[in-house]
Amino acid sequence: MIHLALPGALVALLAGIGVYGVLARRNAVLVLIGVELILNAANLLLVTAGSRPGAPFSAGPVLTLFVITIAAAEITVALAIILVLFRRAGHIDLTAVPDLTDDPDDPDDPGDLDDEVESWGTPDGADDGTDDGTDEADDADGTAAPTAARSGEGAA
Amino acid sequence: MKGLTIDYATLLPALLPVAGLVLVLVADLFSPRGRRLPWGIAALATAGSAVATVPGLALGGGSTRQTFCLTPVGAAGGRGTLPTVEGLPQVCLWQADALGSTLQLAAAVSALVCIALAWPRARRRRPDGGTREPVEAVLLLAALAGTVVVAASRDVGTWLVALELATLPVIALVALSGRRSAAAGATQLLVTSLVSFALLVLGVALWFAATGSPFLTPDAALSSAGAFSAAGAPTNVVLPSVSSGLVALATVLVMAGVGFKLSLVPFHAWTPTAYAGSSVPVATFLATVSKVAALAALLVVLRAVAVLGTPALLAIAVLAALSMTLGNVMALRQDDVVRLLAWSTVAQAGWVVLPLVSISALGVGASATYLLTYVVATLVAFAVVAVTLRDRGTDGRTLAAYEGLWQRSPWRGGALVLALTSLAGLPPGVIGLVGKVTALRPVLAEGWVWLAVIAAVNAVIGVAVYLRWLRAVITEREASAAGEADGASQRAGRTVAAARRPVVVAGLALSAAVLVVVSVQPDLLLRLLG
Amino acid sequence: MSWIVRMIVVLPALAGLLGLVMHRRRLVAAAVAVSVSAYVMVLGLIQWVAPARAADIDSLGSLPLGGGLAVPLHLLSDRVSGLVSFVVALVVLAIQVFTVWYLRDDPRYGRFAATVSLFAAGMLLLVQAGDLVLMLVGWEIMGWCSWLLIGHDSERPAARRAAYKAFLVTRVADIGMVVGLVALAVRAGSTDLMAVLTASGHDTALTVGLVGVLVGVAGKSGLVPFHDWLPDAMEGPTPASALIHAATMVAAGTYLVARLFTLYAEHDGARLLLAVLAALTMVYAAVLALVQTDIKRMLAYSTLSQIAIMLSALAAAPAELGPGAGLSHLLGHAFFKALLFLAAGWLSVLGGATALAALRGRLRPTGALRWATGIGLASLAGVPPLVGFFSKDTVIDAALEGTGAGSVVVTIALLLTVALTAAYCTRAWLLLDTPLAVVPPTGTAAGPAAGAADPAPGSAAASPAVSPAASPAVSPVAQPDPVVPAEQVAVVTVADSADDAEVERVHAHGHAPITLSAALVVSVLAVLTVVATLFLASLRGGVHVGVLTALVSLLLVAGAAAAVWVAGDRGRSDVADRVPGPLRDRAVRGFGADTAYVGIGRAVTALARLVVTLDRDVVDAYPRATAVVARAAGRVGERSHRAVPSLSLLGLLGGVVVIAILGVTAWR
Amino acid sequence: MTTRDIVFVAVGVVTALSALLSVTTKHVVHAALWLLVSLGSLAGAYLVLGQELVGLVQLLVYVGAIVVLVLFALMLTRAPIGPHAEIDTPWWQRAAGAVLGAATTALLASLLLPLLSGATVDLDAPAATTPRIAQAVFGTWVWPFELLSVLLLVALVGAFAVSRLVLHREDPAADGAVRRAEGVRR
Repeated sequence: MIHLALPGALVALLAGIGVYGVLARRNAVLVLIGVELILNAANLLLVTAGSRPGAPFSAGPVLTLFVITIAAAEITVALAIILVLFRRAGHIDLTAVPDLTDDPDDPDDPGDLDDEVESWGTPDGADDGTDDGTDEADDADGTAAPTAARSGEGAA
Repeated sequence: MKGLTIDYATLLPALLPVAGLVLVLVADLFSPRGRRLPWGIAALATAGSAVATVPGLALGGGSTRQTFCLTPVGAAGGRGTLPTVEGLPQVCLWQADALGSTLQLAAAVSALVCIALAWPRARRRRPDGGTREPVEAVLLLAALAGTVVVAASRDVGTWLVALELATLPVIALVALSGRRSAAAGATQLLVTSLVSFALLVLGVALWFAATGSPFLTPDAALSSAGAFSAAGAPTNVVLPSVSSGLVALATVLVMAGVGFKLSLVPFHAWTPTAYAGSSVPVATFLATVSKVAALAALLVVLRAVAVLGTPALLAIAVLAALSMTLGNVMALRQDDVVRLLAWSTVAQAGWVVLPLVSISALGVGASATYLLTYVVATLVAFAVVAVTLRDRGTDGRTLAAYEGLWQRSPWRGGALVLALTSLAGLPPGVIGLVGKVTALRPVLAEGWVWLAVIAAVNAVIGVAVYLRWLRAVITEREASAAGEADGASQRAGRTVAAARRPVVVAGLALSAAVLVVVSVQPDLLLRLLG
Repeated sequence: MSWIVRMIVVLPALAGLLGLVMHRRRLVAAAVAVSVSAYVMVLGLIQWVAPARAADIDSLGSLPLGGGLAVPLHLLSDRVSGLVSFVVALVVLAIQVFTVWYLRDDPRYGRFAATVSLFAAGMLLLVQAGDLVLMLVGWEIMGWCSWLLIGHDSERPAARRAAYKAFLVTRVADIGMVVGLVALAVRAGSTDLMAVLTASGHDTALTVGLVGVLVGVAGKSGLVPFHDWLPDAMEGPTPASALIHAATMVAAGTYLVARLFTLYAEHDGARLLLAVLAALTMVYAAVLALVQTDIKRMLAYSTLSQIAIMLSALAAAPAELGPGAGLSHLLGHAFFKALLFLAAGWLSVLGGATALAALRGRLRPTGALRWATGIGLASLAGVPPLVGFFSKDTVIDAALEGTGAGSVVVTIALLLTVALTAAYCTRAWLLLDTPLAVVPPTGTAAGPAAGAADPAPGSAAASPAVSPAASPAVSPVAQPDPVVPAEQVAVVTVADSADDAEVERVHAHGHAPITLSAALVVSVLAVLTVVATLFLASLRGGVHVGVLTALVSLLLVAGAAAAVWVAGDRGRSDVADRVPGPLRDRAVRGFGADTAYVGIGRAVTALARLVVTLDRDVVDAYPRATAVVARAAGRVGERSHRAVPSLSLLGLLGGVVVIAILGVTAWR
Repeated sequence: MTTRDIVFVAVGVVTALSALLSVTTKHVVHAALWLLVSLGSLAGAYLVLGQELVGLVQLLVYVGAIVVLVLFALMLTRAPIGPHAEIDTPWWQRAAGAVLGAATTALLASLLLPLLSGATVDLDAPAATTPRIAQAVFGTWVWPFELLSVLLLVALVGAFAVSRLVLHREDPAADGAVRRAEGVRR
């Protein structure tokens, strides 16, 4: 025997704490923690409601499992994006005004899903031969090669 | 399992994108450098999905194409292995009626246009030696599959998973689309969607707690009023009738969770950033397929709730009014066409949910109709932007780039004019006007006069928004001609290369053709109203 | 049969669109224009001669307008529409062929040919229409195309002004047309022509409808208050003038009235109005034609006069006679007026001008052209074996048979006009054909200068030379059109710019010899002018010449011709020069009708300005305030949207909580 | 009050307290660790509610995978060790967060508690045992389950592609810094 009001109260508490957590943190990863708390509140509610007899098709636990899995999928993508943000901006501070400018010589946003420049490309069939060469150049002088290529493209 | 029937033909609209997704991954194993092959597969799968929805379009009056049906367990002879629910009618995890099929078709066609707009250039090597196209194709197909499934889902499990399947890949697409501001856009979209999704799950859990049923059906909603406990369940659970308050909260939370995808106003802040940060095809996807997914998801819930009478949803009214007003006002100040379209999306989202203030069949149909008009017109506008970007580079994002478009290229200018007038609801774009009238009808029928007044004011401001762009399109270029010539000569080499993009133009042609067809035959859309 | 009718309408429209697309390729444009008009002409011939039922009704598919108004969009094909569409197509073909030569150096030939095709499509649609809506569509297409055609030389302010003038004047009259058609449709509850004709009752609507249509017809056909745009329309290239005058635009009004004839026949008020307008116009225009200094303007005034003759037949003919007389003159007029215009265009290319003074004696050395012009003028004057004689006498006969005040007025006016017409035709022939007594020394191509040297008419010829209006005609040396303010254009261009146009064109194009095909077209038109009476015979009431009327009109023609012959000293001087200088000057300018138009235009503009001011300062303040508020709100909103994710989360969660509370409390 | 009630209250208090700490602590890494405690004790709560399978999955996926991922992410983004004042938003935003959090709690509690106030459930014969859940997952719920597999696959592919995103157009300085930070993998 268990009184279902207790898990109900915990649900309300966790959701409230989660909301606060989302709003109180400026570190993107810590915001995720708040999100996880809200999700867990929902999960607990699902389990609570599902533990009542008569709930059809074992829906409570099954849905909980689903939500846990979805959360896992979400968190992988989220962390990947946060890493990209960190590499690009140098921080993961959500209160900072983000840098919305694009490069002045941004190539024509080509309208497809990439923004590669024609001048990056090499003729067909020469792929394998030049692959390593470019990478070595990148490594050797850091940023010189891309910059040169960019300026060349700008003048083109 | 006993009692579970699967009809694969009915599932085709969802299965084809998934199959295409797998195929792309397999193809990538064998030909990792192929750039067009993944998109080709994606286009085929999407087109197939669109075709597969067609049998559902003609369904009339409540009939559905359904599968994954759970026969009532009581009728199955009480085998006792499953928890029995007496009195629950047959439920299916996939039920596509005419409305759902139309939304699925709209999603598939929009995705097809996005694929055309994103058609990659000839083989080029990246600095890292990899190609992104297969991943992008996979993500796009997954999002499409999620959209298609969510439109036909009737249970919270499928609904949640499908909605997430329609959202998560899009976030990755935004992050992948490569502009420098994409990271900012993706981050904002990401955090908004995570929080929204958490609230959504909370809403679903509340629904489950209130109704005791994992199905988003009218019967489940009715059971919240005590029918469930009376249905012969063990009596040690007492469900008081306060649970209808829970249904209300669940509905509102679901709406909030979906509202972020629709860009409704308090949840809209990601919209301009993400649109501007991503490439045009991804923005197009965000503006069309995502919106279809969101509204389809919302309608699934609202149609279940509608049976509780027509509750006055003040919350929806507030959201609609705020969205329309803020979206239009902000759009007035944008000089970047993509940002303008982003804010216009916000305003149009307000129009989309406007009819839902009366949760009824009329409101649902009107909302879907308006969404479709918006989707078609927005597709054309984005396609024109994409083609212009091919010609003119990043300049193509400014309003100034469209000056004299009518003279330079009458076809493109004409398509844009039709799209913009449709969005504004001005005469050449009849369909927009039809949509606005349709959307306002349930509002007036329910006597929401103040809301109708706000909507009317916003219709006027909206006209101003689109006229700003329209004016640029039809004015003649005089002063800027000289400067243009210089830029043109500089870009000549690239323009020549860019001019050979038949697939992108085909995407524009496809969307424009759809727009023209529905403009000439608005009853194709109005059929949804029943 | 129905596909033929549809093709007749659709093909020229397609040719027009195709021509607009391909207008930069001269050869393609020419080929499309000529071949399609030829094909359409054949189709028109089939439609006319095919042993069809009396009437053939076909529908384009009705418009589901609802509201108790049926819009079946019928096409009505009967003998009348068959014959008229054949003649229209024939004239259009002739004009297309002629244009290939006439505008051979014009870079915008393609556009012109395409517009002509489109114009023909409008006229043919009107001819085939069995539905008021379709009629209106055709009517409007012609209105727009006439604007394009007249303003073809859009770099010249005079042409632009003439185009705008034609457009505005006809548009104003079209208000009446639209109101009239709507009234008729409302009366019948349908836009179908048959339903409109057979509807009964509701007399106010009928009156409004018939008078409204009359106003519209008066605008397009140039009846008196609206007549002044037509002479100015000579700014367009000569083929355009031929098109507008011969078979299409101005004749469309006649055709429309003929289609509605049974309604008019029963409504005396509308008929009387038509009769008075027609009588006034035919005499007035014939008088003005007599004194014109420019051949094209003379022809324009003669058109006004002749159209009025057609309409007078419709106004005076008894109901049982039907509209045959008016239609017959329409068709006959189409042939000889097209012939005259094309011949005038040819002549003006040869002579380098269109001023009569400059063309004096130019006709004599040309062979076929002389014959063609002669036949055309004779037909216009009503000389017996030619078509003009028969159709005109049919009209007079019909008017004589009519009863009521209208027919009396019309009959008197007709007889006057017959004499006047013969007079101005004789004058034109004498001026063009009589060789000058003293051949001017080579090098001065200026005929008038030689005329001044001639002692006898010298003083007379000097008078137009003094008048500023005619001075450019006197010195055909092309003066580049000075940039004149619009107000001055209003005055200057009325009389003289038409010949300026020709002069400029000729100087620009040089004197290329006429091509065989163009010459052939003129000759064919001349032959048709002789034999066209045979066509008319097929029309009910088409040719009906009484002995008495024939005699009277023959006498009138002969007398007038003889008078001019004598007064003009056998062609050695211009009869018109006997008119006092100032009076003639004003007559040439159309007695200030243009100034009146300008005045009306100014008044309307002033009124509009007043309304605009009221609107801007009183009514508009509210919308503008809205705009200001919206922009300010936008600024505020922009400041609060800096894409900070944290703030958006705050908005999101705050919004959720607020609407959740709202939703839970306001539920049900 | 039954035994289960008492155990649940104990576990619940731990869960709530550690959740509260995880959103208020000034140590970045501690936040993740407190989350670990909170989610772990929530797994205990599931056990108390009679859902062994859910509790185990919670431990496996959440505690074992997600929190570890979070920790890795904190390390990769060079989170500072030790107390750090900069991890919180401005005070007014935290105040708003507190108000909204309290409102959420109040709203949920006011609706859930009346619904569940008198409800008790006898967990000695639980409605959903693990075999039944398994049957349901692969029977009734097979369609969303398969979709879930697609979602996971796509999420992995997407995350992989996103994290491999090469930022070739950054400021040279940041670019170089990141390169150095990433080591010499390439």
